[in-house]
Amino acid sequence: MEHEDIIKELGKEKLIGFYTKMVKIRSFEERIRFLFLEGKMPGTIHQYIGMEANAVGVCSALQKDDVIASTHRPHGHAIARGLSFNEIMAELYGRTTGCCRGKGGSMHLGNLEKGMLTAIAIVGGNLPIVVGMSLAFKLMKQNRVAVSFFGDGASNEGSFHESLNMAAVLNTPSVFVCENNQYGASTSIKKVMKIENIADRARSYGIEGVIADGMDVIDVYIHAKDAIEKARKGGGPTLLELKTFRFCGHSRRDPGSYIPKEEKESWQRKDPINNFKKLLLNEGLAGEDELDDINNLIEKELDESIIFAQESPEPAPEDTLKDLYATMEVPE
Amino acid sequence: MEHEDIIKELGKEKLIGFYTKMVKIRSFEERIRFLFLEGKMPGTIHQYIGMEANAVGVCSALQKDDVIASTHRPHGHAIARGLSFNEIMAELYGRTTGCCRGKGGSMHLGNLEKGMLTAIAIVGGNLPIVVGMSLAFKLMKQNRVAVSFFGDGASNEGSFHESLNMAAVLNTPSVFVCENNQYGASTSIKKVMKIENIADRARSYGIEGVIADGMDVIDVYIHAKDAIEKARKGGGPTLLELKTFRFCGHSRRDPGSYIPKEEKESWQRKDPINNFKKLLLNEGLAGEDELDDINNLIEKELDESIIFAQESPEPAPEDTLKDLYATMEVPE
Amino acid sequence: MILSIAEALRKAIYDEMERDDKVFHIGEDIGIEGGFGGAFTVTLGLEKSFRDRIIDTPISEIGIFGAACGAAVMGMRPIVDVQYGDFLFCAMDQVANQIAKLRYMSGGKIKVPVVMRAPVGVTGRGSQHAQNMEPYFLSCPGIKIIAPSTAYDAYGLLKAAVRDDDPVLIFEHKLLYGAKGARKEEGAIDASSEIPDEDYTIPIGKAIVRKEGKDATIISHLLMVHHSLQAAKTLEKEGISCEVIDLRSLWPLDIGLISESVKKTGRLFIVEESPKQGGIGAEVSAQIAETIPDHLISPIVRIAAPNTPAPFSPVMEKFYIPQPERISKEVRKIIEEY
Amino acid sequence: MILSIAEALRKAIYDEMERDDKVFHIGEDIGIEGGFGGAFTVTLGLEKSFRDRIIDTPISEIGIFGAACGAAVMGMRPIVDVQYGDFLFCAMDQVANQIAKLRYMSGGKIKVPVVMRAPVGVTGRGSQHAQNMEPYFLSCPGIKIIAPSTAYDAYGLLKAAVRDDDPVLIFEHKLLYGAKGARKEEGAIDASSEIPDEDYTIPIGKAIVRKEGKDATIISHLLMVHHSLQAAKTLEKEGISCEVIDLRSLWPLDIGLISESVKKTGRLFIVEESPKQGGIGAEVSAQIAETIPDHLISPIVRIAAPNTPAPFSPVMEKFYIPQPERISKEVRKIIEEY
Ligand SMILES: Cc1ncc(C[n+]2csc(CCOP(=O)(O)OP(=O)(O)O)c2C)c(N)n1
Ligand SMILES: Cc1ncc(C[n+]2csc(CCOP(=O)(O)OP(=O)(O)O)c2C)c(N)n1
Ligand SMILES: [Mg+2]
Ligand SMILES: [Mg+2]
Repeated sequence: MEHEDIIKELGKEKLIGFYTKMVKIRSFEERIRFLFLEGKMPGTIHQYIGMEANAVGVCSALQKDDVIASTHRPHGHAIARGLSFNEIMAELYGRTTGCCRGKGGSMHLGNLEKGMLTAIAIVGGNLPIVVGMSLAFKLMKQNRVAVSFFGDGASNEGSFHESLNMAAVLNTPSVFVCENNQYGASTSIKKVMKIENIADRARSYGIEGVIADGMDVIDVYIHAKDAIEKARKGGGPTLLELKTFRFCGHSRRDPGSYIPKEEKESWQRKDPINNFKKLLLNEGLAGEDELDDINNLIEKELDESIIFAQESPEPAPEDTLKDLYATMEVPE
Repeated sequence: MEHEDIIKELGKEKLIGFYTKMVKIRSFEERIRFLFLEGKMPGTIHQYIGMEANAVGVCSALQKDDVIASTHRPHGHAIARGLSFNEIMAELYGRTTGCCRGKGGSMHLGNLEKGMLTAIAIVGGNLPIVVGMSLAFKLMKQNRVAVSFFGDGASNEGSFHESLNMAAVLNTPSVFVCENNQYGASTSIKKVMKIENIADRARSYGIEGVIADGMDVIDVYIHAKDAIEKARKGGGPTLLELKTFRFCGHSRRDPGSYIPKEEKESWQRKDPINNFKKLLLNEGLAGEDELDDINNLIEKELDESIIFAQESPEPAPEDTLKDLYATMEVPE
Repeated sequence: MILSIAEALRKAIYDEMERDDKVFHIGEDIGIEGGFGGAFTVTLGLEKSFRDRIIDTPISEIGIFGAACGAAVMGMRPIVDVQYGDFLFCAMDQVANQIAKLRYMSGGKIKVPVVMRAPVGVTGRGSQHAQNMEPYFLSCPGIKIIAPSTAYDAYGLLKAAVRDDDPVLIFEHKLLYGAKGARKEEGAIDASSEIPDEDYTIPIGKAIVRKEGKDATIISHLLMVHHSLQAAKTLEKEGISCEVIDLRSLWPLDIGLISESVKKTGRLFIVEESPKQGGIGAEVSAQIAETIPDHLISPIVRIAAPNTPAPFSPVMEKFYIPQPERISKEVRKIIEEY
Repeated sequence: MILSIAEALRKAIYDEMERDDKVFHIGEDIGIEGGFGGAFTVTLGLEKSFRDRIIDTPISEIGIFGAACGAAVMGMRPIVDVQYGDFLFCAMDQVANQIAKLRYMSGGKIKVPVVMRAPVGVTGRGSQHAQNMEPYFLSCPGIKIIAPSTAYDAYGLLKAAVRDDDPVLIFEHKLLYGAKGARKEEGAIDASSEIPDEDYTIPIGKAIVRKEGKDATIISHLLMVHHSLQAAKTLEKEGISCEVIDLRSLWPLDIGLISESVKKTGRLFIVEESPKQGGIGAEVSAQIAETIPDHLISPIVRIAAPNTPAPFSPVMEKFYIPQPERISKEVRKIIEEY
């Protein structure tokens, strides 16, 4: 289908929804960056700026009872999957109202009730778990799909290999979304793999490997939808590579000096939000005012979530001893 | 090159050498099978019957200071690499004269002085180590090559993935020899991978994947030689898949009832020794007598090695406490 | 009916799978027609009754444990087989970083009811198929650890594990399975029991006194229970009365029962098949030393393998594994001295 | 010159690489231009001097440790960086089954001189970037374990490790590195030392008395040494004199020095940042209880993290890590009671 037709098919509401979600992520990330710089937030963070189209495109193609699994860089996934600013923000502040009651922090965001597993901060660590979640769906004969988000770097982990192969032979309803943002921490993928497309690795498992433009939410959405619906229909797993880039450092402390200026700039021209905004305006799907209103609403929601988080109760020190076992107290 | 030309080029001596080594392996395996059945030998064994052309073809293409690494099924590799019956047999008997002084046993045969690392019984466990051995050669600017033997089953391990990718990006002089004997323990490869050729997995790493007929020692030799010399010249790693079969159970206790009769029979028609023997006879490279003499000599050598092993001293119980640290006693 | 441990485990798996269709078993070579039923026959034939829920996998330990973890989170009740406990290291991240921590990291909002079956024991195969892996997991909060030494316990503990909402690691001993025919292990010990025809479980976290005594307490698990009982028998003849406790659960530890016994006997011996360094004995010893040191008449003694990997040769292997003679000697020595 | 631990380690690596061209360093993000020099700046800039021997890798822990293992067997002297100690689990098979056992399985015919550098410590990152991994390796024969708490020791111990013919695991504490600028850790403690301009090493297996005392012996390592010293200072003011011992090596343990101290003070406290269950404290406690129980005036006390993973929230984290106040309280309590 041509881009134009697709836009028509998706319709205004959906597209504005994409925009809103992407801006939510971007605004959230910008805001907490300052909170961190000001020393108001504990811990460390890995941000999603520049990659918004990935999470939004994929999660928009999911049904309510599907499940995603995320990484050390989960803010975007959490927001796209529908976790509230409040529960995320409170978790970053380590409060009892956080989605993990303050036990998880930035790297372990999640809320299974909303279709997101507690994020796994071990690179490659969520892929085998996603195989298991989708295996459960298959065994329980539920038409649900499990999606793993992971990075280019993760695709060099043994867990990637074992997971894709196992999903292939068990024919589980899994989608493996590789967000290829060209770097794993400070390391360019060119240094750590001799192939151009990670999607090609799908061949090793006899499954389909697909590439989409991770800077274009519509392209991501379409390809994700195909993969997800294929999985749902019993067609087995897909490896979906999204070509993308992060416009921020790897983590809070990282100025990203290892990225050549030209590379950064060329990707910045593909800013998934700017370009999508232009498209909305050009196609007459929204006016500047309308979009500004969205932005303003989000900023307000953010303000409120910060207040919510800051005013939420700190856990008691002894809460450390809760939540480990379902069936017993922590033994002395 | 055509098979005939190759035979000419290799010449009688080399070909008789192939034959001798293959028979050595077969005879050794047959003999210890009885020793086990009679309860004379401790431990457990995984035998190499039917796969002789692999070890012999590959090891014949190596130079003296190259190194191989093996698996839970190392007898064939050890013999092909030039370890003596005596040191192997004594190790199986757990004697001090064994190549590991009785500490290793069947699954850990090796003698680094003869170019064979202590075998690694963890499936897939030797591949990363081979990357390291070849990395050492590269760093020390030595023209040596390291070869990993592993099975079809091992190619589903995470260690396979990480090793091949790392060898590719570090461009190490490694050769990864996958002995695809169609089964991992009782499990047919058809059940555990959805691809036909393991060699194709090389593409995931941007390296060459090559297939050879593991029942034809000449074919193995030629392809191994190519890969080894390429590695030696700085051309990087190769994944070499050998299509083969074991004519015995997975381990001592296994009657192999999971293998369909027809499959077994069709492979047995490809017996690497029988067929090679026919070739030698047909090509007039050897007479029946000559080959019989070889067999007889081997049997004699085996007799002697059994006596050697049985008459070798048992370790003292306290020898348990030796050989762990190079620089200190075992702390209490 | 009288069953071996392998049979009792098989029956437990069968019964639990029949009771609850959320239970499934996953591993390498566990349900292959004409195959082994796992490395130690435990699952032999189960695939005939539950083809969809006996899942054979590639040789991919990370994948297997991860699959179990994910399935458990989504409400299934997976049982994992790892062929040899030693291979737990291959899946260590999934076990120790994911399975053990997921619930905690989620703030208690999810649960991970995985059962992990790991055969252990030093059995003529060299260092990499020999380890008693228990100590590694004793250091890992979030996992319960059980270790049956009789078929009766094996049945009841495995069932309890399957029904438990937390991850449970069950260590099974190669020499106690009682596998028959070609797959019989050399040096195997009969651990079979009468298994009543009823739905019983054995509570996780409860040790049991295998033999009462008043002069010394011997704590052990798995094969070492049998060695300890044998030692106690010898000592009994010499007039030394030993209480032998089978831990059955390594985490949580039944320190209550151990303490009661030590208060009575005043002497504590901990026997284990793994190296002494950082072993189970260290933890038991430390707990007793910090809670009831005054009840000790003599120093606590840990009887363990030496601080080395397992050697291959039978001569060295025998030296490596604590033998009944060694146990009785150590007890005798202490009793004579104090 | 005065160096932080990060700088001292960097200097040690530099000096050893210059001394011996068999030494190389391998890991993720260790030598990228414009990068971090590893997660904690230790290798920053080294690639400028040794481009061929500072080897950046894919994110492949199995591959990295295996590569080090193989290279060591062939005569090189690899140093591995694992970013966060928690990721050791990803490479656990290579570390515990291969690196630790290869020499033994070969009958002592090969050696595996690998140095493994693993940052540990609970530092605001949640459960999977927080573990003090020491106990897992204390259960693993074949590996030496060191843990420097000062820059002086870091330099000398790392050099000793590189020159050692056996595998050595060095645990470094995130809060002790003394990284500067943007990479400074919250809650960091100054552990910098004057590093003399000479080629010194610190013997592996030797603990050191950091503060002499007569009423109680406090044993610890890494960050907990600093917390213990702080506690000792508080107690000193109250008239309680503590001897603080820095283990420096966890395996082999310098049980001689510990025993000497306990014989003098009669009281033993073991402080560690990992959960109590199956921790370092258990092993130290057991060794003392079985060798010199009669010298103990009071029960041995283990002061450790609770038996849970590390929580994220600062409030809980503070509760989790043994604080100086908790240490002094525990000591005080025992002294008052006995
Ligand atoms: C097993 C493991 N190794 C290393 C790390 C440290 N680490 C955290 S994020 C990261 C880079 C990951 O790169 P990629 O998978 O491409 O994801 P991205 O950060 O680009 O989103 C590294 C090396 C880790 N968390 N887990
Ligand atoms: C990590 C690990 N998992 C499982 C095993 C048990 N095991 C030993 S050999 C084997 C089959 C190996 O198959 P393959 O790699 O094809 O080699 P083959 O036996 O056919 O030579 C298995 C599962 C092991 N030794 N190591
Ligand atoms: Mg990336
Ligand atoms: Mg095979």
